[in-house]
Amino acid sequence: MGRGQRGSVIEQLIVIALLALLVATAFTVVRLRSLFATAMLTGIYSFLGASWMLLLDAPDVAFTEAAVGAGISTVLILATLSLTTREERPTPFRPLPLLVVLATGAALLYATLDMPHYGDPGAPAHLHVAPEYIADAVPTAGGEVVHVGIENVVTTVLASYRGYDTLGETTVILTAGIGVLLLLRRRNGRTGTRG
Amino acid sequence: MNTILGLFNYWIVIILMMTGFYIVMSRRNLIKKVIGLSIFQTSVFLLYITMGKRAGGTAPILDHERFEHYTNPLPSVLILTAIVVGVATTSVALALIVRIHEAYGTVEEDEVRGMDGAE
Amino acid sequence: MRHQSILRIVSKLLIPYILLFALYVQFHGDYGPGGGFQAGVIFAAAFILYGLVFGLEPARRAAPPALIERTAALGVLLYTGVGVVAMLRGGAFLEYGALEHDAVHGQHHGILLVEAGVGITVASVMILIFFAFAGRGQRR
Amino acid sequence: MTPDLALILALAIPAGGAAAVALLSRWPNLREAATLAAGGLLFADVVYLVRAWGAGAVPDVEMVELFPGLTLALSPEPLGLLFALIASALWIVTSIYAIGYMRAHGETSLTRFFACFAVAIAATMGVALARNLLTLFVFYEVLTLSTYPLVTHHRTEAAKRSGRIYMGVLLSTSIGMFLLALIWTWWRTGTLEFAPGGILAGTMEGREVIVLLALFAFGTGKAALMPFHRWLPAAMVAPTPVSALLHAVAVVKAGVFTVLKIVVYVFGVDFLAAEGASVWLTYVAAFTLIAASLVALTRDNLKARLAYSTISQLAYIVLGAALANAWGVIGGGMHIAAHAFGKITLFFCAGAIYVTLHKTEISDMRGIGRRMPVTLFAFLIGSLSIIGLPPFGGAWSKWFLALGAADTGQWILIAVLMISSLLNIAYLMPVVLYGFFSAPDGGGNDGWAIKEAPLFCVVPLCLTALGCVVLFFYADRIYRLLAPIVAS
Amino acid sequence: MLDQLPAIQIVLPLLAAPLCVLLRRRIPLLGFALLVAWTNFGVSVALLRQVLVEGPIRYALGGWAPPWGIEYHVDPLSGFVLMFVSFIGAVTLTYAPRSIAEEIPDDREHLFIAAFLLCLTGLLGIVITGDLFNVFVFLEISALSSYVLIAMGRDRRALNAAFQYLVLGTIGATFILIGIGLLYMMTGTLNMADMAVQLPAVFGTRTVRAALGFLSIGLFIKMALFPLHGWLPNAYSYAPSLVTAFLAATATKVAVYIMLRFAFSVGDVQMEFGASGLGAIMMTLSLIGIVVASTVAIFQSDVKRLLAYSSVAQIGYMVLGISFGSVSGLTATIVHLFNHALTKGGLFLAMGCFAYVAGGVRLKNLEGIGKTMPWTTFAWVLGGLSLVGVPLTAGFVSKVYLIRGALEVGFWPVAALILLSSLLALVYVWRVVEVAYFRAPPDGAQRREAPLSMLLPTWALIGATIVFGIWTGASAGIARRAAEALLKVAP
Repeated sequence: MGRGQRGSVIEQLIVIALLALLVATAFTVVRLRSLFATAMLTGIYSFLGASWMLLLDAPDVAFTEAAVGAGISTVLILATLSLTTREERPTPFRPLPLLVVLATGAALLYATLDMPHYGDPGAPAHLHVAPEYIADAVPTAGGEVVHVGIENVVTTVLASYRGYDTLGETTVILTAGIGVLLLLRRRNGRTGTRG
Repeated sequence: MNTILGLFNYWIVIILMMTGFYIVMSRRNLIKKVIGLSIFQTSVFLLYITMGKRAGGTAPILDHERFEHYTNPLPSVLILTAIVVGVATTSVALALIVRIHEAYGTVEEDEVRGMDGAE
Repeated sequence: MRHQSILRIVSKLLIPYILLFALYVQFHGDYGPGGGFQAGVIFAAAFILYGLVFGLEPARRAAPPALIERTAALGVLLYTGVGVVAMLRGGAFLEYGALEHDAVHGQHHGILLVEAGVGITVASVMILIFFAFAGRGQRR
Repeated sequence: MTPDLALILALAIPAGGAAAVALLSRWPNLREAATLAAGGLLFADVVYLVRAWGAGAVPDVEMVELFPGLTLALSPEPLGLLFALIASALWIVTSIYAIGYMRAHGETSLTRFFACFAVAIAATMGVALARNLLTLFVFYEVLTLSTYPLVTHHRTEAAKRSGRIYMGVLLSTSIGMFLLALIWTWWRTGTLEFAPGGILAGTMEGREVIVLLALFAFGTGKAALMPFHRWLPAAMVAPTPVSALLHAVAVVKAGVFTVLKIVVYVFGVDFLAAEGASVWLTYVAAFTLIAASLVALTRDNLKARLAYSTISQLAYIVLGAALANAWGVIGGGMHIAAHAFGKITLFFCAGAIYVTLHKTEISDMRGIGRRMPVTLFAFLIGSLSIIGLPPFGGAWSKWFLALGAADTGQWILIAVLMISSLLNIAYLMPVVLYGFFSAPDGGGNDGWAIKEAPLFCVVPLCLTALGCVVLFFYADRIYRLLAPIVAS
Repeated sequence: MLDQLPAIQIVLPLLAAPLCVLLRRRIPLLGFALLVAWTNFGVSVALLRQVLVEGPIRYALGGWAPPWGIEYHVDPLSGFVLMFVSFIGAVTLTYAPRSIAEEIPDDREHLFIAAFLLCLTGLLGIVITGDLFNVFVFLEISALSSYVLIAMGRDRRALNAAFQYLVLGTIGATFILIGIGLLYMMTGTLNMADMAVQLPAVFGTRTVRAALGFLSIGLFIKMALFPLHGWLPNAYSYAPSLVTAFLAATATKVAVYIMLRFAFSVGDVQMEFGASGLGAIMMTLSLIGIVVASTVAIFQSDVKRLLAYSSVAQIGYMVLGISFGSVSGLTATIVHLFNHALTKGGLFLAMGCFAYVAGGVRLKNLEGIGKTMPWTTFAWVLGGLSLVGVPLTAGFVSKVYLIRGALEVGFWPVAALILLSSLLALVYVWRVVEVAYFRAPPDGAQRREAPLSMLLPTWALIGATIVFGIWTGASAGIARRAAEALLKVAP
């Protein structure tokens, strides 16, 4: 991995450390029964993930993941805990879930076997659509090429080339807001639940 | 060897994904399920970001004097959207859990089932 | 949240800077990492902090839910609105180039507005969700 | 009036009748008048159609295309015209009878009754005049659905149970087998249009033909071939007019009529004969014929006995079809007419006896002949016609069927026909004999006083009894009508 | 104007939803929502017409050429689905006012309507888009809103049902996300049309196979194909009536639509159904599902639940049609999408009327309902007959095509099973009919129909099932064209 001129040994060591930590955190979450601790660990997990994303040249995502995963979600989970319970009851081990998960994992491993290698510059993903984004030379439907001239390509793609996706994303957020209000808002006492 | 180096990261990511998936599938505590979901999704995000990395590339913030190769911006964009979707789902899920706790007094799936069965 | 005067003072000092930082992130998106979504989250974080430290009621007074609910909607409306305006000016939906004579300028302003829309909605929704959860806790 | 219009009216009149009945529900007399009017108009219309056809006109109406190349379309042919004629004629009589019966009997919710009745008739017309198999199937199903409310008219537990059997058998056979066979035919031949000489010849052979025929024969549950006959006795919970018209004429005849049509216009008589694919069916029919008669013997309830008699008589017609030769088909066609008149008379009588003396069991009917001579005399005529003695309609049809059987050289079938006629005597005559020649139980003067059913009931049953005789003398007309279909 | 139709189709409800949040007062709110919904239906009809007359439409969003930008792609199939989804949306919304007033706290009606419109937007967005990732985004819009809508049911079990659906649904969505990611990895594009070009080169690869696997499983969950239907019965049973009606008629159908898209527009049928054996799997699952679900339905005492299981069975029919991979099979699937949407929508709306008047939808609530609510009950019976597949109902049309498809590929037993299952349907429909007509209504129950604003929409859908059982040129005709377009065979 990182077989490029910039991939220094230190960076590789850091990455390995990060991955190890990620795995460790995930496994701990499986085992822990204190939901409070789990919530914290989830935050940490997101944070570690974010740091790795930073190393993978995705600062925007890293930034967001940190803000959302480590920030918002954690706060929300804690809020929920304060409204419900802090302890998870022990669940007896049942084989079926494990089997399903192993099967899925096997399928994914199988999938990796024909993948372009990590960082491979010859991967289709780097050759087909992305180059025009990076060259800031994307043709319009009319055919002429427009140079938007914004340094952060991610912003351009996000807001313009795939702006429609982002509109969808914003709508999802609004949906979530409406949903939470529908579920949790309390006024004139009617919460619409009935046993 | 080359293969192993080339796919090592993916395998780690797969392990992470499956851990999250396992939590969702196996745990009976609703909050724990949600936590599992968010770990599952976060790991999928990692999968995307990993596939976006281009060896010898840099973050896609154009500066053609200094860099010639950039990492693929598209996965980042997709994942930015996906993260938002993720947090949206989580918040709705948690809101549901709060309501379930109010209605049943528990957030353990089995107990909830039991009460419904009793009705 | 009781007898923690240091916390109160610190956050009093902190919150304005967080808001400022949020605005920075909002408009810095063109040059470096950042953009509407991150900005919105940070902006919301400031309010959430305020709520956590000074209690729900003051926070509610600072950001009345009824208003926030509307701004959340307004964000999406702004985003869609930009797209519709582009349509009215003869372009495709969300074709910012059609917003002005010069396609590139159109793009820049379009992106600016759209990011603003995202920021507004995200911030408002985050605050709303926080209020909803906290409010649920308060009356039990 | 053009023949095409007449064709549409054949469906529109009863359908309109149903609508009128529904609208006039507040004014019973007007409502019943509407039914009668519809009946009269329909009969006139069908007669016009028959004449037009005789004059060489071949009306043809396409309603709507359901599937590529498959339209709902009407176009008459002899068999269908005959069936339509019988059904429409008997509808008038039955309506008169029904008015008398239902009122004398203080039945409720008559609007639903008469409306559904009219719809059922409309469906029957659709079956009779269908131009292709799809149309026939569609109206066949409509007939099933529209008769369900009539069968379960009383809304009792018994009605519910019988309704289940009725619906269950008829729908599951038609959807489970008929539909499959239909789609299969469509897929094989690319069409479902009835054609003289059939459409299947050359598209399949050997076992496939047999299987397809089996699907059609058993899929036509209304033909009441054993083991799919249970619905018919079950349907006897219905008020007698229903049993009379629908379960002696419209519905059951729609079944056997379908079988005849399929044999003649889908398989083609010659094709079937050549493939020898219908031999097994003759045996099934023969078995049903005997078995049903034997069961009839054991039934003391008059309507039940008549029901089983119907099953065995239907088997005659299926047999005729299965013989796959001209005589068989003509015999079958004629038997549709003969049995219709005979059996409806018997049901009318049963109903008349029920409304006046409230007797349902044959063993209770000692001496009723003294009290209801007219009714019982009609019953005698009907029975003789069913048994197949001259000078009654039944004689001819059985004669032709015998000819057909002889034609195939299967003497056993002739034997079967003979035996079954004897059985007919055995299960029909007792009623008459008890009625006339044994003293009514309970005695007493009132036991001897003449007490016929209301006029509305008596007149119809006399008419139909008369019909049995008329059929004997005008059989040649029917013969000439039917001859062309097997001329090829 | 006309060339903007595709965008208008989505933008209209998308704008309306936030506006509903702003405009809180009941009357204007409902009026506005209704106006939007019906206009939207009008747009979809115009769009469909345009497609049928002038051929497929492609609309580049943001003016960026695909594959760099996102594009709408409207062909006969998507046009058809758009049309009936927006139709159902409009009808159910017309039905809404009374049943909302009954079931939703009035300080949240505006939010409820907004969520409803968002759900509609999501479904339409899925159908119209020509971009894989965009499918995921709008899938989540519709999913998220439907979780909430379901949770608004009166019974507390609605909450649990919604949560179960959320967990399963999110797993499904994540699987789809993985699938899309793997495909992107191998082709470098997200545009469906472009991917159809790129895919053959890498089709044999294990990565692509796995991708198909993940997509399929994700979609199976979303469309509630047996045995991944676990979420559906509870969700349908406890959701508010009109939500059930709307989702039952649209959500799963749209999932089937995506399946069609992925299998035929993006992928290559022969390769997928041949190499990966996907066809065989789908056929087996759907057949088992049809029989099992129909059987389970027979033993339900809650009629909403009964219908829910019948939905699982009906999904089986659609998937079965896909698995034939022939024109007849696809025609059956596509026309059944439409026919079943009408039928189930109508049936569930009728259930809503029952619930509104009789206060419940268990069999004991429906005793003698045929006398007290003759019109609603009759509508229900007609719908039931359409489920069974009786001639002159829409259900018959789909069934005939399906059986024909089965015979064409020589699958005898399959044809037999389909017919057997329609007999099972007859049984569970008849159970209700008998309760409705042969039991005596509870004492003191006098004749009382549901309000007209609920009865008319119900009849609109049930009437439609009859109309399209007779006038099949419109439904089956278009379906056939769509099928031929998917299989790229000349009509």
